[in-house]
Amino acid sequence: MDLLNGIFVAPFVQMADAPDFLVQVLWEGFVSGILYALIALGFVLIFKASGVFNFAQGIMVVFAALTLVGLYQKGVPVILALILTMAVMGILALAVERFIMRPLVNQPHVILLMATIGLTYFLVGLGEFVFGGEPKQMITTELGLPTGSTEIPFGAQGMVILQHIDIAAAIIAIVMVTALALFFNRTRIGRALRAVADDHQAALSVGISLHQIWAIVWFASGLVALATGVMWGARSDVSFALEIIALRALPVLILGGFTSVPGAIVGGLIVGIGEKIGEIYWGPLLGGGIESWLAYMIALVFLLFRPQGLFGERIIERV
Amino acid sequence: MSDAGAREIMLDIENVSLSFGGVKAITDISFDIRKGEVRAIIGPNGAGKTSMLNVINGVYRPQKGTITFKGRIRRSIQPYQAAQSGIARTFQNVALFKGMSTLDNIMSGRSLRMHRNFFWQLIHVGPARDEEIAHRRKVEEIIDFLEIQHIRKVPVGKLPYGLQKRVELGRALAMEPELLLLDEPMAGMNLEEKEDMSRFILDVNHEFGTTIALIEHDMGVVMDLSDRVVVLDYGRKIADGTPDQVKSDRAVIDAYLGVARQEAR
Amino acid sequence: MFYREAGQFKSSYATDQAIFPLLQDRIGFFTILAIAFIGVPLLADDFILDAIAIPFLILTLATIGLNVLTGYAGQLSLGTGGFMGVGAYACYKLTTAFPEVNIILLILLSGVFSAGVGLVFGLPSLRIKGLYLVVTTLAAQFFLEWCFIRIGWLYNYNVSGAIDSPERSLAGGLVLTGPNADSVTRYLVVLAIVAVMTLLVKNLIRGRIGRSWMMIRDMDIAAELMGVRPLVAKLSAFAVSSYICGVAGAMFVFFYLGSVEPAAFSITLSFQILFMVIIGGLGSLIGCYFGAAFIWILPIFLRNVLPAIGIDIGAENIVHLTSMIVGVLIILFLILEPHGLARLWQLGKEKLRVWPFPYA
Amino acid sequence: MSELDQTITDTFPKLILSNARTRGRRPAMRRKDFGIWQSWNWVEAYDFMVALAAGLSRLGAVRNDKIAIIGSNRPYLYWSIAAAQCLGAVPVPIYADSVAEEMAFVLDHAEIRFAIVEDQEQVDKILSVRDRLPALQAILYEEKRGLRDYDHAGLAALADVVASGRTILKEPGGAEMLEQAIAQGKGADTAVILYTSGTTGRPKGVMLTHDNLIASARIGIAFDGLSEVDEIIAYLPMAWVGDHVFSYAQAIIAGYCVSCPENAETIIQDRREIGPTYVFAPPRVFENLLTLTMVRMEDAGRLKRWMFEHFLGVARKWGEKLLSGDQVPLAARLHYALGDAFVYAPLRNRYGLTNIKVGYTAGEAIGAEIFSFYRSIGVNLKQLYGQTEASVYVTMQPDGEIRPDTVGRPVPSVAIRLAANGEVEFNGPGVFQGYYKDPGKTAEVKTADGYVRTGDVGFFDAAGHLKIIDRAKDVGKLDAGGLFPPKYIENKLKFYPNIKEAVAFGDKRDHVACFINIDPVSVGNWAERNNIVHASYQELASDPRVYELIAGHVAEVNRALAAEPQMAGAQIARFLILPKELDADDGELTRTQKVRRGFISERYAPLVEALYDGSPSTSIRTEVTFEDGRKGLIEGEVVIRDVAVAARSPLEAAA
Repeated sequence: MDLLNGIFVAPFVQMADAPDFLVQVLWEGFVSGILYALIALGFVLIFKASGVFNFAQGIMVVFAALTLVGLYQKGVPVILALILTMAVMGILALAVERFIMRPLVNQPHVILLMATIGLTYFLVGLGEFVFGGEPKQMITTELGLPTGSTEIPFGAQGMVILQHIDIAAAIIAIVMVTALALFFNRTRIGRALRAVADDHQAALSVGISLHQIWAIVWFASGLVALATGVMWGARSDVSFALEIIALRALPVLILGGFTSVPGAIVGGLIVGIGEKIGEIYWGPLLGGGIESWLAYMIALVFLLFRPQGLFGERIIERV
Repeated sequence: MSDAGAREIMLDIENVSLSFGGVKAITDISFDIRKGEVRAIIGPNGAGKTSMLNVINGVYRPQKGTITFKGRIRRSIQPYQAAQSGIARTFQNVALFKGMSTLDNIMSGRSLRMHRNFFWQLIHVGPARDEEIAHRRKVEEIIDFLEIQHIRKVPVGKLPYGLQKRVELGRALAMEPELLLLDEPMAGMNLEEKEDMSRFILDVNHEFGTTIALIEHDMGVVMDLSDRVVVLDYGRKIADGTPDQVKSDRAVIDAYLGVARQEAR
Repeated sequence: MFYREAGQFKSSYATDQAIFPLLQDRIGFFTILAIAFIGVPLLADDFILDAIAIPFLILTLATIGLNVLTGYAGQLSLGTGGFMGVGAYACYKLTTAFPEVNIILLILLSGVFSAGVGLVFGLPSLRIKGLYLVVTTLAAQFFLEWCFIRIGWLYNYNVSGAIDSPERSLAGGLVLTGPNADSVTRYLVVLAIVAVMTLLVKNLIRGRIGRSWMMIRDMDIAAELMGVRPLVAKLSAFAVSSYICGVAGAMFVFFYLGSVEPAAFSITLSFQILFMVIIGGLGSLIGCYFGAAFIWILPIFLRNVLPAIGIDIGAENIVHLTSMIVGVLIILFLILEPHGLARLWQLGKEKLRVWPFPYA
Repeated sequence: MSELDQTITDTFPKLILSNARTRGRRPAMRRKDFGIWQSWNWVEAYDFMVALAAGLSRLGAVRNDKIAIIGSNRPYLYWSIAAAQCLGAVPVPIYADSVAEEMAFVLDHAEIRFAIVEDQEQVDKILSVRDRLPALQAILYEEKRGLRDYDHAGLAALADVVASGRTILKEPGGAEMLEQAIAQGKGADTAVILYTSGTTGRPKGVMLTHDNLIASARIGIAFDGLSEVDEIIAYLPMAWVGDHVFSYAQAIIAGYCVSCPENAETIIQDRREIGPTYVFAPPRVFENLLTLTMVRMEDAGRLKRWMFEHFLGVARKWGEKLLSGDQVPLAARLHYALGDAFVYAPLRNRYGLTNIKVGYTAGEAIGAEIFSFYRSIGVNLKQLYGQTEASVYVTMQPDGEIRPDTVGRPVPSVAIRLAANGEVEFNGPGVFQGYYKDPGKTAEVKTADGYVRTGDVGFFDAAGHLKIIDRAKDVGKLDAGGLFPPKYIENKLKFYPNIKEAVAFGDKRDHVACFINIDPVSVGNWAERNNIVHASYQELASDPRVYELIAGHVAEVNRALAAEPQMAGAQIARFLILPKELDADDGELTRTQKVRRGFISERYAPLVEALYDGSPSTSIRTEVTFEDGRKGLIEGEVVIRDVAVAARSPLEAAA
């Protein structure tokens, strides 16, 4: 009975008792949800354009953040560091296109997946080799990002604390998503990108080579990774332990579908919020730390009912 | 065989309708297949022929209608149950197991008839091996029948298309089916390959007494091989009868002329 | 070149379907077997046995386990580490609960537990396919990892949170596990188990069950229409695969590491095993040996060779450099031979068979 | 079985009985069927033979009946020959690939009463001409497939006949009846009638007795020391005397096992599996094998090709000497041994010749290059000269006296003499009885003193080896008076892998000219390497670069001819490349793939004319038969090319 009580009654009582705390939890879930969504977004970009399940997306987040911080620590002015980091992500995109995508085109999914895991190994080694393996502090203030927090009274005697960096993160995320949406819908390259997702031939007829498209999407998702890395780094340390968040972003994809941008955003929010609430209200019952798998379980249960994801299209098997 | 009309009905399809999310693939179709006959299903592209086969062997579940096979009435079954009840099938686009050899592909058709359990399989001596060998012999008879000895151990992916089709027929034969569904067995073949395939289909029908339902576009082949023909167009049945009856049917001529006219355009 | 096939004709299906139908292959096989069972124990030192041979064999077994699932049944999994962990923890619980029972028996038994867990996590595979399935296996991986950390009962509430391999010996007094076990003894036990299990898996694969896996892998609809029940085929693959991984996991603790923390069975291990499968070659048993050798031995080799050729940049940087090189090599390998070392082996053999011709 | 005197083994059925008694457990025959080699020992062979004989006699077969055997090489068909011989009936093997019309002639001429055939295909052929065969009583078929719905009057399954035979044998007196029949057989009885396809006219039925075949077979067995442990693959037509002697007569006498391939497409693989110790093949087979080898090696990597060529050089230098047991320095032996490990032994393995003891080629001249190639890589290939009328053996090459351009010495107990016109005549134990129902032809060929005219012109060289030049009736005269041996010239051309067939003209003309058929595989490969695009054989054949290539070969042949005093006048002045492949289906080749010169010169008369009227090209329009039996037309321009004629041999020029 205790168990049933612990699952079905106590958490809700707790929520009702302290609504301000619930709001606080929801807010934090929302912010990490946004960051998950950003990682998933980078992932979706690549999958849509090239069918690659990019396991290295998480590592790209860390690698971008590490490069930025590392360059700054080596005495590079912050603006220049930012520009150089972007350049590094550009070079990475070109290299990936030239040395991974091009030779492996038309290989089965699993081979491309393995290649991105190989890329993961390489980037981890490279990042640590160049900038050292010890955790670093994100250069939040130097980048002009706000710190500190605002306390907003909530209800009778409650209080909700909003970290300014979190607010900035939310704003930047929204800006990036909007920018990407505009890019896809309003520019020639963007439209070609959408075309390529449906039909490689169609993209060629727009006059853009597949190679260019791959380089562009990898670069775009590299930029998304940089933004994510900055924000996530600001909330914790910059180290390869962050890699794990990339794996955490996978259930987001399951929920949203591999190819859907709105799916990535909605999925990110569901996972971010669900995970926080689960951890805070149900976690203690199971000994804590359930964050590590809860999202997966949510995704798994979800998949059983909709194998093609939230926004994926129903597949009719033809024989 | 001219006496097809007198034989017992093996498969009876009554008022079957099938649609995918509002798109109608089959509308209220009824026809039967009699024991021992070669029954052709013809019609222009998109007439619902392949969907019909998919309904018969349980890949699709029709929204309406019943199917009676060997006296048992059902709306739909699982594909493996269809296999168990004696229905085998080949595919329009060869659906062989690409990673396996010709021998293993045909051997896979014996799956239903092999029963040695996991632990015998594990040690692979005694009963499991005896079973494997007994079925190998059966498979070799099929290989001999289809004259594909020279490609016995070749991975099917390396074979030319015509031979792949032949292997696929072999795989279906290995099931020793009572009803064999052939989806365009001669698509993409040259004249010589078509003649070979026709001979094999007739031989299967004569030597093993297997009832055959086939979809085919080559009218010459259909007229030569089949006892009775059912004609579909836009998911509806427009004619049913002997090849000669069908050939002179007004609706059939219109349907095919329509196709010809469209293609000419 | 060495093949003299002329005159080797088969007059029964049994000989035609033998694992090594050619005399030259049989000679090669028994030579390797003799080297493994007699040559290596006589010649190798403890470092080679402990750091290379034993883990190589155990990881090979895990690779075989994953290959059954991924290579033969076509179900991609990233939960291998977790399934190995189940075997390890099950064995630890069993041997601490029943210390008098033969440890080898318990190791083999512990696979049953991971098979059970594998079955549960295999259930979604009936509805979920391809990359989506990867996520469900990741769920298994993270959930199991969490269990190893959070459920104290599993490690008998040790303060360290780790499990240790206790000393266990045969009736005759031969110490098999624990700090006092001899390297050669452990090597031979591992080798025997891996060799026998390889043979058993080979038997499964060449029979009805193995064919049903491959049918599902190559063309699931056609398989179903041939009477294969996807439920049975997929779940049996999950069960067999997890069983093998479980046994490998138990051996990993009891014959190799001696003491492990939950982190040993992390996603990294899953990746590593998957690499072994891919580099070795999907759907090939010999490939499992190649893949395990490549992925396990290459970093050891690099760590020892890089300083030797004058690249002296400190121990930590060597690790980083190794990681980079391994990453590059993996990508390079996928580009050059996406079908893995097994394909190269097969092509090489084919070349030797048709020698001096370039093709038959 | 007391009736049979076991010491007398003068007929094949008696020999089979003796085998069943002395080596009953040893394999008699094997056939790859259902994926594995099924084998039958001598006891089983004997049992089948007597059961079928009993069954046949129940059907009414009696002494001197003619029984046709039609099909590919199958154990049951070989034993059917023996079963017929048991009853004193005469088996008549017929080429399985002959069309119904050709078959009808033989069936009718031989007055066949029973036909034992392989399958539906042969049944259909016979049924289509059955109304012309009043003597034919029954057709027995081995494979039931497709025959279920046939009218079974006069049609029976071989297995059923054998089964009925087995019941007869179990009846009282059944076995004795058969033993008596076997015992009645004499060595002087006709054992078999083999119809020779012949380059002209109707086939002739060569009657051979048991004595002929046994004596001749024993010559071969003794010559190369064959025994029961030898292995052979039977894949040449059963109606051909070579196969009858190698796969039937010698197998029964020596007791070795004969293996039948699964089907025509698997012969190479099946030969490799069996690894025969004793091989017979016409030159064409060896040519094809070598061409295939060279084509494949073109695609090999540079290093491998270098290695291949290097060791072939070593083999050319020492291989034949080693095989003949000559003195060879140790260093060369070691070098050769290395080559053996890397090239020769693997090659022999690919050819399925790893276990080869001795191989023979005959029927036509073999290119010296080709012949030496096989010998140099350690295949003991030899030549023999034989004829159906001789039960094969006339001359053979003894070990240590192997030359590519002669056919060896007369075999023991065969006498050879040369007629005034140079025609070779022989006499010996294998000499045939006569042509069936054709005493006129028999008298033409057999001299009063028992010698047989071979129809070939030849001479003995200084070492006493016979050298065959050409068919006597083909050797013509040039206007200038010089000898014109067309086949001799054609063979010289055909030794180039690029040239598949050649037809030379020159009789009663002022110079020699010829048609050439290029080899599509070899030239096609060459074209690919030289970026010559071609959509069809015709296009390839008319390409000027191909002409250039062939002209080079022709010029070389001319140089070789110039070096021989009698042949210098017969150099090729002009040639053309035919736009289609010569084909047996069009009647241009015989079923044994020999050129039918007369037919070709009639059919392509305008082309022949053009060769001699000096025109640079001419047009052609001719019918072809495609593989599936359809007919089509080929038309186009054919270029004619002049070739430089080499000076007479240097000796003469100097003088």
